[in-house]
Amino acid sequence: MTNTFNSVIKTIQHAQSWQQKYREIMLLGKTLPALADVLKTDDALVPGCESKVWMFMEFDDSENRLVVIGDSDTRIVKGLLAIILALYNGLTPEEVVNINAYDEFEKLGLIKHLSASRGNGIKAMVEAIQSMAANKLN
Amino acid sequence: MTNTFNSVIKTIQHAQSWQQKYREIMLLGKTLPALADVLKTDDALVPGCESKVWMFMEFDDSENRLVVIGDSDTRIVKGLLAIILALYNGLTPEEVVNINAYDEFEKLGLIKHLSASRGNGIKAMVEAIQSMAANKLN
Amino acid sequence: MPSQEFDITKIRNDFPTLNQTLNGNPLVYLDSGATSQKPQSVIDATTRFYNLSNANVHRGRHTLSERATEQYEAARLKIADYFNVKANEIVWTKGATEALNLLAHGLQNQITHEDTVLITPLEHHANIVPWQVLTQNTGATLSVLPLEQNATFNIARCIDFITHTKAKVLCISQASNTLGNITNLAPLIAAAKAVGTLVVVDGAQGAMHLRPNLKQLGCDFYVFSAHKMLGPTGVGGLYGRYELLNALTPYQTGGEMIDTVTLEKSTYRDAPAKFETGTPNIAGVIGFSAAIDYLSALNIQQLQRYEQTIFNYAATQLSKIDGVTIYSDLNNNIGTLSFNYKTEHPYDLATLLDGFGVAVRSGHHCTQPLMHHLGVTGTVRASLAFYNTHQDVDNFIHALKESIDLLD
Amino acid sequence: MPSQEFDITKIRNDFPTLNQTLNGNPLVYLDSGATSQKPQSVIDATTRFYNLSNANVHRGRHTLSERATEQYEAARLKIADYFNVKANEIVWTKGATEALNLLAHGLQNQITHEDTVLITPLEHHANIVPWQVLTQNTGATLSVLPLEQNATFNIARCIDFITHTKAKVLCISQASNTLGNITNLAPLIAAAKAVGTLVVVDGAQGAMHLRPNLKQLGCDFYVFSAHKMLGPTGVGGLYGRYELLNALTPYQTGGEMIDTVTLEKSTYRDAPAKFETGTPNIAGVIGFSAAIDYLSALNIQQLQRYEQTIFNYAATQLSKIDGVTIYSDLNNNIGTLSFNYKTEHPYDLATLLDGFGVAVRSGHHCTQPLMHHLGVTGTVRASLAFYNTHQDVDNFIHALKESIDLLD
Ligand SMILES: Cc1ncc(COP(=O)(O)O)c(C=O)c1O
Ligand SMILES: Cc1ncc(COP(=O)(O)O)c(C=O)c1O
Repeated sequence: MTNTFNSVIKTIQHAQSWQQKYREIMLLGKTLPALADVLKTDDALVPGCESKVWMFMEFDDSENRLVVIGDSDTRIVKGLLAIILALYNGLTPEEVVNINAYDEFEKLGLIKHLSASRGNGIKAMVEAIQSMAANKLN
Repeated sequence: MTNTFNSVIKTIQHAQSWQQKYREIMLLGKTLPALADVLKTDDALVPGCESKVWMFMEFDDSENRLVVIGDSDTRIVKGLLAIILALYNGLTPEEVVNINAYDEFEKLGLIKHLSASRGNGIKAMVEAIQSMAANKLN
Repeated sequence: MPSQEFDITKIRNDFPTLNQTLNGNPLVYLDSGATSQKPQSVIDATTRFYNLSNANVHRGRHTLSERATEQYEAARLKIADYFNVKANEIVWTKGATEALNLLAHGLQNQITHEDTVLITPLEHHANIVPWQVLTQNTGATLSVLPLEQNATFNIARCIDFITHTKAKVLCISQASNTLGNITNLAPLIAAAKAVGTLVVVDGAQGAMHLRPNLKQLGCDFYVFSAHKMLGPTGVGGLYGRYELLNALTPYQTGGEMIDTVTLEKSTYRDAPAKFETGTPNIAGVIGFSAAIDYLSALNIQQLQRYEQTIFNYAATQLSKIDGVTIYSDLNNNIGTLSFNYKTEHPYDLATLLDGFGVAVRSGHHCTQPLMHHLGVTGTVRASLAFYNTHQDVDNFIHALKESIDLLD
Repeated sequence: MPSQEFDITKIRNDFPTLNQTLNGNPLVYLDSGATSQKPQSVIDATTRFYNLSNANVHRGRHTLSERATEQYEAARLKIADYFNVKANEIVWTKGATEALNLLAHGLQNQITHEDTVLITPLEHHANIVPWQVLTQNTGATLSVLPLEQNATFNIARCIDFITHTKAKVLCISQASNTLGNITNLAPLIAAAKAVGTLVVVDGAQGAMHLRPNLKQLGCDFYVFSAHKMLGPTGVGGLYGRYELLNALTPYQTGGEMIDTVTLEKSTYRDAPAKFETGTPNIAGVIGFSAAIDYLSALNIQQLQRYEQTIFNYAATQLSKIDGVTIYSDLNNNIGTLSFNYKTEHPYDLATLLDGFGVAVRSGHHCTQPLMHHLGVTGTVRASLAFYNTHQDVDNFIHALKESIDLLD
């Protein structure tokens, strides 16, 4: 688990109320640099979401570590995206497959945002990251 | 109400059990002369029934009284048909429209055989008789 | 005072779902445009059916099947009475969407590449896509009635358009699901009839709030969904003027809708049977019957007056919030407020409102062309029904202000 | 003894409908081929949904909608597990009939006038008429697999026929609704696959009694109805091998199944979404979820052994009655006895049996071609399920003898 992620966990877990939690999530989202507009193409869109989520990912050639960048047009989803990025960025494929985003979101009390019903793109993103890592390992 | 019908009522109303009632109905059916096979055409079929019911009807030219004949390939429906014939045959259009087969079947404890769900043709027959009589009166 | 003659306390108690708390807050259900809540009597009717009469319909000579069939057909008569049409003019479907598909398919043989099908820009996708498919398949033209910038119809302009277009069919909703705007149908139907245009009315939103007398309205077809009128999910219907209905090409084929089947060829029964193949949603239809009983027992004038009162109250309160843009027509509305707050994403607002126990909808509401017309990608939609209270409105406005605070 | 390991007393208590008297006699429900009875847990699941989570699915950001969606999608996973397929290979429909129509429509663009569609003479009308419509629309040939005089398939002869026909699609039922005969599908599917024929299996009758492992069975498509497998009315489904499923032309169009809609053009989502437009039967699907739980908790070997035991018992008793002709294959059967007594009309027998509280079906059972094949206009059908008892069989046989007495 990266340091970034640990500090993210702390702020969110220390939230006194659900309002506070959402506030922290949205603040987190603000720390995420906006994607340049030219990168916000339809191809980069995670499909089937009410909110727009753009994402790019790869394992860098030299170190084989995950690089994910992304953006969203909603504040809450962007904050959740920041959590995912903090969770997985910089990890090797082996490390990625060993991290279960569902467990982490459960701990943070955010599990419903990873549910089938949300359709916010976060779930689709996690699945895309996991399957890319799994492919790397095969 | 004709005499035939009154005697029909009596036998059925005196039935000691539902078995007895069906036995009487089927006996009644047997008293009905079979239609000649040449008359059992598809055109004469009452549509949409599980049992086949053939029927012909008219108001005779001289006396303007109803003449209905019919047959069925099932015994119970043929018996019910006999009741309908006893109820309406020989009546003028005025008399026909004043006789409510539902009430009569209710009294006989046979109302379910006139229900929408039965699809045995008896209901359709009653409706055809009533509408022919109503047309005569207009 | 309308709220006195209309016994809202009693009504609230009839709807078990409404009496719950979410996250410590009382549930404020403002999503009746998506689906209505169900009174206890509807839930009970379904349970009773399964407990006592569960059987397939139309085909059985046994008591259970007879009970089921009687109740099933009684429901048809009931909804026909509700709309003031004949029972054999009602076809059961699984919902408004299926009814529209049945229609678009059923008209296919009556439409050529010279014909025009007329829709409007504020239709639900269910009243757009089937007509796109129909016009693609037949080579007919899909044409669009003009909508003013504020998403209302200019009736004179529309009459003109209808008169000149001489479309084969006009497909138009009685009320917009996104905005709640009520369409002034009477003059449009008259104009359409004058040039021989068939009129299909999407009544998904209107059927409960406006309780239309269809014979008087004069449309040729009308579709509705039970789940938006207190009834169960998986039930809806199509009304069609009998001769027109019976002239439609059958949609789904199979058992029950046929007269005879040989391996070479089948012949079909008359409407409504020929459109109802397969085992229907028997429990759903019987539950819907109880819903119609419930609605019919409510005085429609009182109900509408009450709905207008809370709608006006909500609209006034909402308008007072700085930064809120309302897209709904506040003068002719079934009780729906579509809005945005500044440039905030509807998703964020809806998520935060949910934290306060307030259920609203966000997004394009299956009306992407309307969103395009309004120049937005989505809205927040609060849709009211007669079981909502002034307290609901207060809670909603309070929660909205709090949510805005969180965002600002 | 099978009836010891299978706790029939407990099971009977789970089905409230079965515990009633009709006309003074205990209800003997022998019409499960038409629709099954529902366990209390299914009725309760529906009630619970309406009481706690009633909301529309997929579109809502609020708690009720999330609860509804979670339960709705969990049901998809559950039925997929039951059949050993993937959740995205299951499309919800209103029943088997709609699933077959969806398929016949969906394959339309893949079929030309040079192709053949192969059906069998014992199919339900739902697995005949849609294929007639498809072949009429495309100019393709409708061909019929040979059936022996006793209404069983000679497998070698059928394999030969399949191999030579090289049909585009073979449409065949897993078990006959009229006779209960189980089709020996494995060799037929293998033969079809060998010549590139797609196989559509009508599982309406097989899905509960035979609990097929579809991956193992190897068919390409499979349809089922929830109401015949302890579930609510108005729900069913289509399984399709994913690539084949996703390649089907969409059937119904409207909301939810689209990706984008402009007034000119719409684009569709991937399967299963693109086949599920409009508000689905949410309560029905959630009730069905409880039905699958109920079925899955029963040991399938025990269940089948029990069903076979009462079936054999009933068949033996029925065969002993002079003048009875049985049409069912007694060696491979899901538990259905189709028969006639001398030349008596099935309608009369069924009506009299009902007087004794025995619910059977009479008529052509939506299989007119099969009736023609058998040379009859109808039969009486007694169809058993695992909740029937030896006492039920005794009561049925007794009532049948009494009915015959009334007729003789
Ligand atoms: C073999 C078979 N196929 C199809 C169907 C049609 O099922 P449903 O009426 O549920 O659509 C049935 C039901 O009677 C059946 O038994
Ligand atoms: C105006 C309108 N038309 C059609 C529909 C489709 O109804 P259903 O989803 O019940 O088929 C809806 C429901 O959202 C609607 O609001």
